[in-house]
Amino acid sequence: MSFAIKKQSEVVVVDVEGQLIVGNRQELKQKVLDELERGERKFLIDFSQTGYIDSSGLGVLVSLSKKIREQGGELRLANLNEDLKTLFELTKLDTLFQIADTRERALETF
Amino acid sequence: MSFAIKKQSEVVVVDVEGQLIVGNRQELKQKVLDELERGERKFLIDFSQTGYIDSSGLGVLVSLSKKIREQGGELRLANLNEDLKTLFELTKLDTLFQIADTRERALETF
Amino acid sequence: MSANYIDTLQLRLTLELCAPSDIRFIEGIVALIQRQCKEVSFPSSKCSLNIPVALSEALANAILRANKEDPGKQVYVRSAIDNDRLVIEIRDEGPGFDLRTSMRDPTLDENITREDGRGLFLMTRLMDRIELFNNNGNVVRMTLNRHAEAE
Amino acid sequence: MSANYIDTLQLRLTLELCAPSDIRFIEGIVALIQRQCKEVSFPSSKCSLNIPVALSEALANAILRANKEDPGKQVYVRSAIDNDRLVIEIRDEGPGFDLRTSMRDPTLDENITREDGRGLFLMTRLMDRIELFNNNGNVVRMTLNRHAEAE
Ligand SMILES: Nc1ncnc2c1ncn2[C@@H]1O[C@H](COP(=O)(O)OP(=O)(O)O)[C@@H](O)[C@H]1O
Ligand SMILES: Nc1ncnc2c1ncn2[C@@H]1O[C@H](COP(=O)(O)OP(=O)(O)O)[C@@H](O)[C@H]1O
Repeated sequence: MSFAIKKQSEVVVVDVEGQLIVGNRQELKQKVLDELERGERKFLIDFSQTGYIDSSGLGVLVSLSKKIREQGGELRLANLNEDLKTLFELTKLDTLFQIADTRERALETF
Repeated sequence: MSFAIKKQSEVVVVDVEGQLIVGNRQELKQKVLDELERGERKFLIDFSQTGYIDSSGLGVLVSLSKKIREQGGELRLANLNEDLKTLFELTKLDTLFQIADTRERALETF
Repeated sequence: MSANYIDTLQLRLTLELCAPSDIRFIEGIVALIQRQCKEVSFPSSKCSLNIPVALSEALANAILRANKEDPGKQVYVRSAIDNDRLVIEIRDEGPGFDLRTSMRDPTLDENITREDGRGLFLMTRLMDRIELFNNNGNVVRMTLNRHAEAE
Repeated sequence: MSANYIDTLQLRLTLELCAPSDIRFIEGIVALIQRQCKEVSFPSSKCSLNIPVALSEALANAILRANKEDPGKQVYVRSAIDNDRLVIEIRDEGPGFDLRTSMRDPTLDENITREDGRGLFLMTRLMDRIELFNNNGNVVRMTLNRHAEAE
């Protein structure tokens, strides 16, 4: 598992490759917070290469979203597969996040 | 598993793809005996794509070799991997068969 | 082999292991049990969502909440999979807990922006049954039926 | 996961199944148990030679010699694999047999050109131990140690 970060027209795009779970969520959190500190404000996390996400992974997304909003920024999610959609619906987190079907759609509307 | 047969300069070459075991040995036996009946006399069985061989598979090779010899023909084997070499050594069948390292070597010396 | 083939064979796979109290083992243990479930052709979304998430939660709680990452304490896992269901038992060396009082509803407005507290909720939603036992430590047993959610 | 990882987890995998007396099932059952052995990182040539050949022989004998392909009779397989060894038990519904009197040496000049009679010989050569039991039918137990052949 790993987190690939790149910048695409003003937006920091993070690809979650593999699982987002208790064992690696700190790494994602730190990477995003570093970018936030550097002045970045628009964030997109892309789950097209993600396996499963556990409650700790969901928790990190919730807390990142809050921190980014506090700095006047925005966090969006893209490319949730059917399983991940179910997970977000079960926890009602689909109501908390801006979720786009594709990376392009998410980038367009920032 | 399947048995691919083709003719290469006077020699009937059989590729054993997958396992040669009690469940499919009759198919190999029949295919080779059909060629023998059609007048073919030189046979090469290539094991480069073979998994494992059980005692029924070994038995079929022994009986084919006998039948072919009775008709004045010859059966050779090629491309045994380390596992198959061990199997032939354990059963001393390496002393009964003409075994070549490669298909080319086997074809050369027919 | 097809699912039908597996039915004919009445296949039953059991896995037992004992892991140190270290969250780095969770991903590998989950992957092992996922492969066992695929071996008996468990429905694919159960293999890719329900099982890994619920198991990951139970392991994280055993390691972090019960054993408090104490290197002297272990987590014991036993899974049994057959044509009808998956049963996983996770035993930790903690004091045990009560499901009703420990679980809150993370979908309520007052909880939705909290970082923690979604583990037991997800376990109960993703599995057909959760049971707790005390047996020289604390055992969480999770059951997932292969077919409908009805018992 | 590396072999070392598996050692740490003290992994133990058990498989149980019941197959009809039909030789077409042999290849699939062998493949299943091979995958279980690879899961605990059993040495590769044991996974590709010793286990499939010995198991294939035992299954063929159970189906052909003991159950005589009677569709009313079953073959029961149980394998247990851990860091130290593989133990496979094959139970058929036949009368049982005696290893000493049933096995001949197929490497002798008088036997080497025979088509049959290499099954029990291969089982004893490829496994570390073969035991027979009578238990409501006939049970053949084969043990293969992960490391040296010494017991
Ligand atoms: N195996 C366990 N042993 C002891 N307490 C547990 C165990 N599993 C869960 N708990 C208790 O239940 C609470 C809620 O767990 P959970 O819903 O997974 O959320 P979180 O772990 O994020 O707090 C935990 O904080 C803990 O107090
Ligand atoms: N499970 C079994 N039940 C009854 N008899 C068996 C069983 N396994 C082996 N035998 C006896 O042992 C003999 C030798 O077996 P084997 O060495 O495998 O050679 P083959 O099966 O080719 O005859 C068989 O012919 C059979 O009489």
